[in-house]
Amino acid sequence: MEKVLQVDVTTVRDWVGRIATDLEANKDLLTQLDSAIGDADHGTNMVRGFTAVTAALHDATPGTPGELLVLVGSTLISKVGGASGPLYGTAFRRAGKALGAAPDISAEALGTALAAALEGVQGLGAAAEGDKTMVDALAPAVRAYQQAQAAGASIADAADAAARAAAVGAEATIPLQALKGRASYLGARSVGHQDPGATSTSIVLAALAASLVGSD
Amino acid sequence: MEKVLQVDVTTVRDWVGRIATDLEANKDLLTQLDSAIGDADHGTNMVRGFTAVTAALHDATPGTPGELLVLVGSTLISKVGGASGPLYGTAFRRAGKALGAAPDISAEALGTALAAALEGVQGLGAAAEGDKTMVDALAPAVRAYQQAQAAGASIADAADAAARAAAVGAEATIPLQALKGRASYLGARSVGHQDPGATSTSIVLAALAASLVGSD
Amino acid sequence: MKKLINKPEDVTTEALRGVAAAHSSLVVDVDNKIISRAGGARKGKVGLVSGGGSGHEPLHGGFVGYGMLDAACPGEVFTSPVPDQMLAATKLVDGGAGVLHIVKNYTGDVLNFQMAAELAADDDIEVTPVVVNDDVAVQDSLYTAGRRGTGATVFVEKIAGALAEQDKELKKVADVAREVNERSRSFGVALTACTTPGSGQPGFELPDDEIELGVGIHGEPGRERGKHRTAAKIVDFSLDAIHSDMPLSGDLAVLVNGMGGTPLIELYVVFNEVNRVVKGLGARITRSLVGNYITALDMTGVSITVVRLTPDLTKLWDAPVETPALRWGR
Amino acid sequence: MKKLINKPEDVTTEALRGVAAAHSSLVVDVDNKIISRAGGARKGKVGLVSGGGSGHEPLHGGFVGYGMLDAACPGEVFTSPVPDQMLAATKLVDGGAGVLHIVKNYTGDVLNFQMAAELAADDDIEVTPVVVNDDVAVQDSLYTAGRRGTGATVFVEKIAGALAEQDKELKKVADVAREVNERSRSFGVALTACTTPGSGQPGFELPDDEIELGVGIHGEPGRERGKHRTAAKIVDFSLDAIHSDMPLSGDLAVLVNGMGGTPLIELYVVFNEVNRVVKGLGARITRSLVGNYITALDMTGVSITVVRLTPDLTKLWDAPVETPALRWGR
Ligand SMILES: Nc1ncnc2c1ncn2[C@@H]1O[C@H](COP(=O)(O)OP(=O)(O)O)[C@@H](O)[C@H]1O
Ligand SMILES: Nc1ncnc2c1ncn2[C@@H]1O[C@H](COP(=O)(O)OP(=O)(O)O)[C@@H](O)[C@H]1O
Ligand SMILES: [Mg+2]
Ligand SMILES: [Mg+2]
Ligand SMILES: [Mg+2]
Ligand SMILES: [Mg+2]
Repeated sequence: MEKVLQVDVTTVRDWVGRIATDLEANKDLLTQLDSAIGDADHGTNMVRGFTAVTAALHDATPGTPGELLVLVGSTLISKVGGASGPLYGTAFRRAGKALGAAPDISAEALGTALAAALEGVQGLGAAAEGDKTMVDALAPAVRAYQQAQAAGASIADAADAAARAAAVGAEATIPLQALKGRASYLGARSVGHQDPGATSTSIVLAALAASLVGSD
Repeated sequence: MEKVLQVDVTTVRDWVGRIATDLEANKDLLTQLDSAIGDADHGTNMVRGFTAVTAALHDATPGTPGELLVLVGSTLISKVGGASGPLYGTAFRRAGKALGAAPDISAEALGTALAAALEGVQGLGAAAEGDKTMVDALAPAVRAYQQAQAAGASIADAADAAARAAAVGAEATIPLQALKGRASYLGARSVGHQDPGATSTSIVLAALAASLVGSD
Repeated sequence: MKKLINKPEDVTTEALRGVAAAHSSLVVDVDNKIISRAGGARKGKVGLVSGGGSGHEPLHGGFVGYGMLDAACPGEVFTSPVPDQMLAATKLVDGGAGVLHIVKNYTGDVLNFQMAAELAADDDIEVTPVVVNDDVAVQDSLYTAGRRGTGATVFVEKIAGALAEQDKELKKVADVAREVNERSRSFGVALTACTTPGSGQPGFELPDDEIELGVGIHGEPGRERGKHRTAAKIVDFSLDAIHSDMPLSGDLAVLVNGMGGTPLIELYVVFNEVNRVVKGLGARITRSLVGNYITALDMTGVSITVVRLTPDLTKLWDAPVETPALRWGR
Repeated sequence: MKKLINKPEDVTTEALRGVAAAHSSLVVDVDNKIISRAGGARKGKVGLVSGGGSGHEPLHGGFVGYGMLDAACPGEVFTSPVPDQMLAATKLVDGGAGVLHIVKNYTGDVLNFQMAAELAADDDIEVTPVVVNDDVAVQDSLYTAGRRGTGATVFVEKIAGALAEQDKELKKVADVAREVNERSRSFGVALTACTTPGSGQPGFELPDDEIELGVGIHGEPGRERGKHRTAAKIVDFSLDAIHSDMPLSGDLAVLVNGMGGTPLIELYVVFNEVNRVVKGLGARITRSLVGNYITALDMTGVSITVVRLTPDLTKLWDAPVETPALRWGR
């Protein structure tokens, strides 16, 4: 018999912890990707951000998933800088705000939160899909999540679909020419490289799926 | 029957022309030697100097060997700079002055001129033999010349002896520790490298011997 | 990678401590990473705040002082600072007449300054941002993040700073800042890539006989790679890019800027070539800077910035300035 | 070798043309290679002439102007200038009160300046040479050419220049120059060697994990090679060499000087460490310079110069100066 887990503030804490670990493990990869078409700091930026997040979560004990994600977002805004700081910060803040004060996250609420994150990123950065940014991982992830969820999948399965779509989306940035962010300066020379921000987004969503394994 | 040549202003012109050609051919070697224990400019310095000398001799027609060598020396002082400029310049000027206004150079006069050159270099630079400088080529060359000449050798053979002694002296600088000039900053690390200035002195004296072949 | 540092993650903090120790005219808040003038805000004077990633020194901290910036916010190396820093700096320099944010056009700088401005508005501080985007190497179109801000920043900060010193209102100070930006163009060339302390690797690999034309100041590769060539040809190429975007005429200010690893003697060789081209176009250089003003760590290369002066801009440029990196008249 | 030049043999001449085009406060005699102040000699003022090989920019040409040098004679790259230049410069700046030759202690500079002084004496110009020899990396003994002149040159030129501006007689100006030299010590460290345009090769090969301690400013290797280490340890080593030669106490002026290829942010990290050590010794830094002042082309590395100040020297240091590379008070 499969044990169905509740998605609450502990799950979200676990997710954020996994993000921190996975980003640390992929720091050099992200920096290398950013070296090819950017300024070689995306790995450092993300790790600095989630190190600060870990410290903030050590000191604070947010009572709800929403509150926790707002704290994550605010911390990223305060500590990361660069393009990814405000964008990821806004994404987490918006997701957190969308979850409101509820103690648990339903499959539907998670879908709404992910959509809110995407809307936050696009509202701030004005990137469309295909511009070779984190949106190219986040947008298909949101779509895949919502499709799976509409088709009755569990929150775990929907999150898994989102993670897979994000990975596919990140890889699909390789042939694209960047139209936003630092990589756009390269024009046609940005083609042939995977976008660092899309890659970190894929890592964030893979961590989500891993934290939700077994949840209904 | 061997033809005995007179050593006059044409011979000295030939000598200076040979120096220019040989330094040009050895420019990179001299710079490499100076790179190891100095500042990598000795080849450039010497070539700049003798290019200027060639130009000066194109415009002027000194009537005597002495006048010609004084012109060479003054040109070197005006155009070379560095340590080697004043030292070589003084050497040639002193040699020229020692030759006075005579139209020809006797074997004895050449010995006196070489000795005057050495005295000029040591008066200015205060280097003793063994200090790993051009003196280590010039001093044994002067001695070898005078010994040969005292033993009744032709001017050609005495110059050849001087050139050989200079070459030996230059090579013998390899195991020495430099006590003068830029190489002295290296202390014990100057050991194991041939002195660039001693090397160019050996080139200058080889050119002299080549110009005097067949002279009595 | 060999650098004169302790740990890569401590570079910016320790450098700030060095700035604090070296310049008694500056106050350095090491924790919040704010460099400001000793003496604080002057009532009635518009405050000037700039900031951006570290690694471009003397930009921006070296331009804090009388007649130029009131505060600078250095981020991590090549990473724009965060809104908290900018907000704190904005509060610090506000003398009641509002604050000008001088923002180089990079997504990160723009977004973070935008957030800071929103937060400042909550505190009832009037903030006007001016975005500097002078780098003609980048096509300014819908298909890019727009032109980068580079060498013109020095002129914008100096000239707007001079006007602010006269207690002119925020709108006028912002207008002159925009005017300088509009009259400025830059183009950069790299001979070698730079290495950030964090990555330890050069940003790109450049063969021994190639150069990057249209390079940025963050080790971003340029718009095209080409064979290495003479200083004369590099200047021809660069000024051609500038002149075809903004025809050069009249009195010009020219900055020949070293990228950090370029010997000054080479910058003067380049300046000589710029002067040749400018004269050939019938224009003339009436103000100049030659040296390292906006760098990319240890990159070797040069950027050329040209400003079409007006008599008023020249006067503001000549006004007294007293900062670590630019000083005259006091 | 990639450099921003045209032909190696034209570098110094073209750079001089660049200097002429960039600085209207200077007069450049390109043929004779003399940089002097616009306006010429002032009657009754001691003239200050310095010079040395090129490749150390801004030294010396960047220090010509009010309150500092009257003229500079740049030689070829890393090659001391020739007596003709020095003589012409000496005549140019003589205002009847004699001329001070500021000579860095290198065989070439010393011999050429000596010849120039003899020629000037023939023209009835009183010349006093002052030899700068502050580099503690070299043993000052019978067994070397003596200590090299490095960073102290900047202080000697500035302070003697300030006194000369007060129309003090030649002996007093020479005395203060010697006093500054005697109270100054320097030590340099290279992370990489430099490449002259003429040779196209680095002066020495330095493995990726090694540094040269006690390096000179001409690409001469240092007194020992060691493993690369933190900025803190490099500063400890350097200041130890300085302090054991001249105990540091009281008020100090400190120059943290980039060798040409070192990012400014790293120089500030170094300055922070120097400040730490100086404080630990109970002394304090009251005047400072951080940047590229006496370089070795594209070498990466740093030299540290310490001057034990007196109230009089501090006053002269603070006096107005207006040169391309050092400017305050006007
Ligand atoms: N306008 C934008 N909208 C969405 N994402 C963007 C935008 N600009 C940049 N990004 C993302 O940010 C990533 C780079 O982040 P990072 O390297 O941390 O910042 P910076 O570019 O300032 O150095 C890019 O790979 C891209 O995915
Ligand atoms: N005091 C001295 N006496 C004699 N020769 C010297 C002295 N100092 C240096 N030299 C010679 O000069 C040579 C270097 O010349 P060069 O490289 O042209 O000048 P610099 O050392 O100024 O760069 C040395 O190899 C040495 O032979
Ligand atoms: Mg980046
Ligand atoms: Mg040499
Ligand atoms: Mg960045
Ligand atoms: Mg030399």
